[in-house]
Amino acid sequence: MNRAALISLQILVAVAIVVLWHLASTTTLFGNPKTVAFFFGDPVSVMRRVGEWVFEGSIWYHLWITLSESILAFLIGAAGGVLFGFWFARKPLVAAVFDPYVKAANALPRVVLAPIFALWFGLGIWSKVALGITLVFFIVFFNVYQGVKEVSPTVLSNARMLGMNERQLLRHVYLPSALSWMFSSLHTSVGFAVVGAVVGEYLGSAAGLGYLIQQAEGVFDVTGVFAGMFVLMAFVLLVDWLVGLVEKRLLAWRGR
Amino acid sequence: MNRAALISLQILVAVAIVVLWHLASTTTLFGNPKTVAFFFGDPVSVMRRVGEWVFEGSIWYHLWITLSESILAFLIGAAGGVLFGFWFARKPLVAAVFDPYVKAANALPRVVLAPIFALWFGLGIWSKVALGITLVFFIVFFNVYQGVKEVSPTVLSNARMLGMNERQLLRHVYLPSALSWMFSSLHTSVGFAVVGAVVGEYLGSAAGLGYLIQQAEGVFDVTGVFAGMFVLMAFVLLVDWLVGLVEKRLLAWRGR
Amino acid sequence: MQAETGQTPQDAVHLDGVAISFDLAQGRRFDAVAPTDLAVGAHQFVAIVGPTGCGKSTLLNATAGLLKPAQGAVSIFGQPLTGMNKSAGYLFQQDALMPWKTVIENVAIGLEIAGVARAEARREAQGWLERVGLSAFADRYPQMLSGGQRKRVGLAQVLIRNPKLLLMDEPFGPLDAQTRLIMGDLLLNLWSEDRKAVLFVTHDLDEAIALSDRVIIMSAGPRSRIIGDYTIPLARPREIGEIRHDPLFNDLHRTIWNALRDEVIAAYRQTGAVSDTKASVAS
Amino acid sequence: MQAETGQTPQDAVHLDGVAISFDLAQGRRFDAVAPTDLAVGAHQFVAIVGPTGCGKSTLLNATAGLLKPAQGAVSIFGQPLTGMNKSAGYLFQQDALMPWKTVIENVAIGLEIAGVARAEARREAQGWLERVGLSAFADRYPQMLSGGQRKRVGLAQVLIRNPKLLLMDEPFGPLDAQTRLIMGDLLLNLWSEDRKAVLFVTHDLDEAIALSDRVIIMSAGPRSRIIGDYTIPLARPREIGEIRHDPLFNDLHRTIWNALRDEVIAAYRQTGAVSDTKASVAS
Amino acid sequence: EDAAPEKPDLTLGVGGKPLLYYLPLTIAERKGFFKEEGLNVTINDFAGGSKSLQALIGGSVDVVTGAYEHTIRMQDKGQDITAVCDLGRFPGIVIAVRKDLAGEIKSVADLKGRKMGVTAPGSSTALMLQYALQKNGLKADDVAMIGIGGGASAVAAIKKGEIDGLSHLDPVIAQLQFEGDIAVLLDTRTEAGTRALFGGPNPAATVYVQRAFAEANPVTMQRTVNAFMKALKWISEAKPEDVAATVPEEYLLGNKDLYMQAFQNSKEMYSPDGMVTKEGYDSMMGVLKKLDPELANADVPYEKTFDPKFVQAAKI
Ligand SMILES: Nc1ncnc2c1ncn2[C@@H]1O[C@H](COP(=O)(O)OP(=O)(O)OP(=O)(O)O)[C@@H](O)[C@H]1O
Ligand SMILES: Nc1ncnc2c1ncn2[C@@H]1O[C@H](COP(=O)(O)OP(=O)(O)OP(=O)(O)O)[C@@H](O)[C@H]1O
Ligand SMILES: [Mg+2]
Ligand SMILES: [Mg+2]
Repeated sequence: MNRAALISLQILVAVAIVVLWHLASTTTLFGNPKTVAFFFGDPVSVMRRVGEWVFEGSIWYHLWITLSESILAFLIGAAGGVLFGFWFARKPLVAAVFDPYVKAANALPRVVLAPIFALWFGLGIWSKVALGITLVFFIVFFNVYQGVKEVSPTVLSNARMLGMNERQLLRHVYLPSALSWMFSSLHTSVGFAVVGAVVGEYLGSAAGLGYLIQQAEGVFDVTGVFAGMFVLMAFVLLVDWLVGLVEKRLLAWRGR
Repeated sequence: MNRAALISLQILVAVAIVVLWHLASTTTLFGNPKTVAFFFGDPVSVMRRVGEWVFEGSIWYHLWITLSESILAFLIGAAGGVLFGFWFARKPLVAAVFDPYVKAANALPRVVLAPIFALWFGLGIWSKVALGITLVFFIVFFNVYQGVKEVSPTVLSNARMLGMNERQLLRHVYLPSALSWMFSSLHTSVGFAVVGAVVGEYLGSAAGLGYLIQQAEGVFDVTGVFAGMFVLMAFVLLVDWLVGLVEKRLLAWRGR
Repeated sequence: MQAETGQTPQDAVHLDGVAISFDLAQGRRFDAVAPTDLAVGAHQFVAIVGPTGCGKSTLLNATAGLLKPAQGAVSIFGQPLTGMNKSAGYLFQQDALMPWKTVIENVAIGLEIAGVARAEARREAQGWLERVGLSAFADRYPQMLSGGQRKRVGLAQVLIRNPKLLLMDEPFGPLDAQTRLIMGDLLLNLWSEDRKAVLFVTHDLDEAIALSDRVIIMSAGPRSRIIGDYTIPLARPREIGEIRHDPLFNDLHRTIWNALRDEVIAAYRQTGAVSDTKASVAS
Repeated sequence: MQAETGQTPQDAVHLDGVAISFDLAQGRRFDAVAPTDLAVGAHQFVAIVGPTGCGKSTLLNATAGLLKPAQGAVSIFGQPLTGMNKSAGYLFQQDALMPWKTVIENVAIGLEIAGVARAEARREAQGWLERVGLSAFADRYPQMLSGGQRKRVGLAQVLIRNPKLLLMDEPFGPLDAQTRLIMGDLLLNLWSEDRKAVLFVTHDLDEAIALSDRVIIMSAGPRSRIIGDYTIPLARPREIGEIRHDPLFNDLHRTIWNALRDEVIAAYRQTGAVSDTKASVAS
Repeated sequence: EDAAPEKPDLTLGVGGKPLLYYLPLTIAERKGFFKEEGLNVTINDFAGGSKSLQALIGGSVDVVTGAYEHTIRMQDKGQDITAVCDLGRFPGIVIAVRKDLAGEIKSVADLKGRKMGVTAPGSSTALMLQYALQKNGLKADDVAMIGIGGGASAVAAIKKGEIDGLSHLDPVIAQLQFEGDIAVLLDTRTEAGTRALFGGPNPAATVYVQRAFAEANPVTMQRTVNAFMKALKWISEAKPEDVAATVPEEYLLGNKDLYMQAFQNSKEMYSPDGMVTKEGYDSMMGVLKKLDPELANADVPYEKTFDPKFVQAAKI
């Protein structure tokens, strides 16, 4: 399967989705087109709106805000998840004592936390970053925690016998061994970082893609809503691609 | 570390949190106690409210609704994640073609999807289940996908040479090997299933814990909000404990 | 003593100019095995010996269908091999037991997936565990076994399926000399029943000669070739404990040993570490 | 020939009534090693042989501090062992290389973590790779090596650290006979420089006698004990390729072989599979 | 009694039931007016008015209590949504500034360059603020509008000084007033304030439905309107204590006096007769045309946005 063929297949899927969408919003094939259009808009106007945003340049500021929030949430949340994951995995007592609290915290509905974050961090980007962190952190944390425990016992014993102290074990054994676990969770959490930022903006903000989407929703401008989501997706794919690049480099030893 | 000591330590942590919280909401140690109480309530009234709910029995109906939604979201989302994870991992072409679409879908802010789910699934529990599924699915999916790819190549070759067909490989090799990946993601997603259900209720419903919390929030009844979250947590810990039991049984071969 | 390799349709294995390469990083390639011809008769017991890293496991992998040759063709019982080799049983050099199955489950699985009823498969598996001396360990997981015990479970796992072609990569490697003899006898008894085709990699030249009809010697890699193909005319049935006292055995041993020694020195010379150890490569 | 095991403070290893058990499922226990006394002098080369699964690796693990004995005490150079044994280097029976490091990184890591500058560590590692005949493979990852190549990388990884006590579990297992000799010579040369203490598990009795000062024989498990402790009075320095022609060597070989054979038969009798194989346990 | 309702099991959507804005709904529910009319109503509460409207269009609720403005927007989009009963004559939105800025900002005209909180961008609080700015000679983008949400986050934003003022609703306004955090510039909970801004009444909360539903279920519709009319009548006669005693205890904001005060402030807001007048329609149309470019050329006749027949036939 070469690259060109793959990309054409991918584009085919996109075309199929758009055609279905278009049919649904203009013909009666999938029920009342008016209702469909009310909820989904139609692809042509969505694309046109995206085009307008891009060419008029009005989107860049909002995108920039959301981008900073997501990236910060992703970086901080992932770093926290990795650190705590390692810490818990290496300190069974800490893990045992705090286990129920971590799990309980993971069950808090983030939407309800938004006012508290607004109180602590204000209405600027940091409350959104905090919201994103609460999603990213747990996803990464649980995976790193498990990943560290999956280290091959023989390799671990060997490293110990080679004289590694705890810090060196972390660097030379636990970290590389847990990397594939970590990256798996990073792929999930790229999306969640963005979701966190957007939901935060949605619940209270002055800029960002979530703000745009909410504004559009408030006046039932579904075209605007979908255009916003479309920009969002494009941008997540970009970030995920970057994560993939890093992954490829760090996991080179696994070969193809 | 025996069980009793561990539990006392855990209780100690809880007591510490409650004492801090109490101090913050009644003394000036952490700023204006009135502000703190406005946003966080105070532990005594929260506990009293939980007690009332439990003894009056008014909570059970809401809990039952949220419980059904979460469990359904968890089961369906996890099953879907596992199935698609395996399918993608075993069909590299499918995975390559749909990869960007899965990642993009994961980046959709679920809050925006709520009206669409209400359109498709009505306002009953199913639209909340759908929302929970969109969270659980991706977490499980990415982990299973990676987990299958992590199968030891030697064990895999051996199983092949023993004559296993694709279905048997799945049952005897891929599934058990990916189990620890799966369970790691299940622990994360228990929490997210509940979050999905609660957020769904929060965005529009007539019953459930999310509804209770929303009602309380609308009138600044922070005691009610925290009491709701408290019930939620207790209940997630219960579900997680059940998942842990299953995990222990299925992963018996790893020893302690 | 070079045996001919002309194709006959009933050959169990027929390698026709098979060469194997591995892709390394940065587009480099490592040519492990140079184009090689090899025919293994349907009832032949063939041992492969060669210096470490010469390509024995690689050749077995190609025969099993796990590796695609860079060039050449593999046929199995006259059929060109595409995909997995379904008529072969393969005992791997490394640990390959399923860690999530107990010892007896690991042994029984080969029958179960072939459709044998579970109880019946278990019964047979228990018999095989007895034969390899592990009946007391049936309910353990592989991680709770010693290295030699794991290898014997692997042996039972492969033999229980009674494949027409056996590929064995150092099956007795981590066993003590005594257990090795017992296992060797077990294998020979089994083989004498229906004379399967066997490709047997070993580092123990005694064992190779005692067990097999032919001993193949491979040259040091890269681009390893078959540089010796010795027919072993010792009478069957053999007692492997006894056969070493046969003078023919000792002749064969000396010839093959010398051929091998030169190869190893050649291998070491390539890496520049041979100068001070050359003297001791003798027996 | 039973050697005495009286304690002297300079003993490299001193096992005092060490017994090892494993917890099985459902609260059952498996007593792998019965209470055992063993002393290894500071400059002694001690080989351990015994039937498969008798507890050799287990004993090494206890000496390395990786397993806590159920009873008894371990002291290392006169100090009671708590936690890891920091003065030992351990070559494991299974693959234990870090798959995410290249061969040279795997070898150099032992020096690097001890504080040697990276460039310097690499240089030394390259030297060691040459000695084990793998200088051409420095940049490969372990998964791209053959079984014997991996084992030799492990050997270099342990030896480069120059530990005072060497624990080696079948270090030459997956090597061909010729390479085994080269590696044996390498080890002996190294050992003769400063005479480290060595605990050496092998299944090759020739190798055990040729290399060591003492050969320990363990009984078949469970509750394995030391049932033989033979001093090897062969002169040093030795050429292991040559020493087999020494008549003393052959005497020792015969004595130890007979002791071992009885053990293996005992082991097999326990699992009820020995009847038809007994005859062949002889050499 | 006349014919039985065609659809006695009714689902009703609302975006923020505890708000005083929707008090008639709570009264109708708590006083059992729906039951009296033989209706079994399930009330779904949504995170916002737009979500309840979406549920109506999607068909998952039958009736919505929501902003009158929605009917105009929907008609413009070709969705035949019509109001059947007015609940609130005035928007009930209050524009206020932080107490410590009260000295500098004395009127809407002084808001230039300030940061103002609204419940959400595009929402009615935002629209009203924009309208007030334009009336006072400012441009819509002369102030920075920040979505601060409806609940505690809005209170937090004022308390932390994140915003200089806000355009918001009860109970946020009531809470902030009670704590003495804000000074009111413009109050459309009262007739005077609304007239000052809009020059006439400006219908706010209404009961609206899909016209097709009303036509297919005339009896049910009539009964529903009856219940709301009863609630409106009850409110017009009620004393604050009666209201406080009727609504769920949690609605009292933890402080009964505060709640009664808030009710008193808003009492004028509730429609006395359930009618959306032509005057109210004109006023609303004027606001929307001025503010929303999409609606600038909209042609939505009064008759399509409000169907008075149920109110006129209501039996109380
Ligand atoms: N995946 C791989 N990538 C690159 N080179 C490889 C790979 N696998 C094996 N090789 C190389 O191919 C050659 C042959 O390897 P193979 O495993 O067949 O050796 P072998 O004869 O089985 O050796 P041993 O007796 O040590 O097991 C070796 O030089 C090895 O380094
Ligand atoms: N984790 C474990 N749990 C239970 N039993 C174990 C465990 N590890 C080893 N054993 C048992 O202890 C005994 C000794 O094992 P050990 O690995 O020390 O044998 P060994 O002498 O090294 O054998 P080999 O020569 O086959 O490597 C074996 O019977 C083995 O089954
Ligand atoms: Mg090999
Ligand atoms: Mg061992």
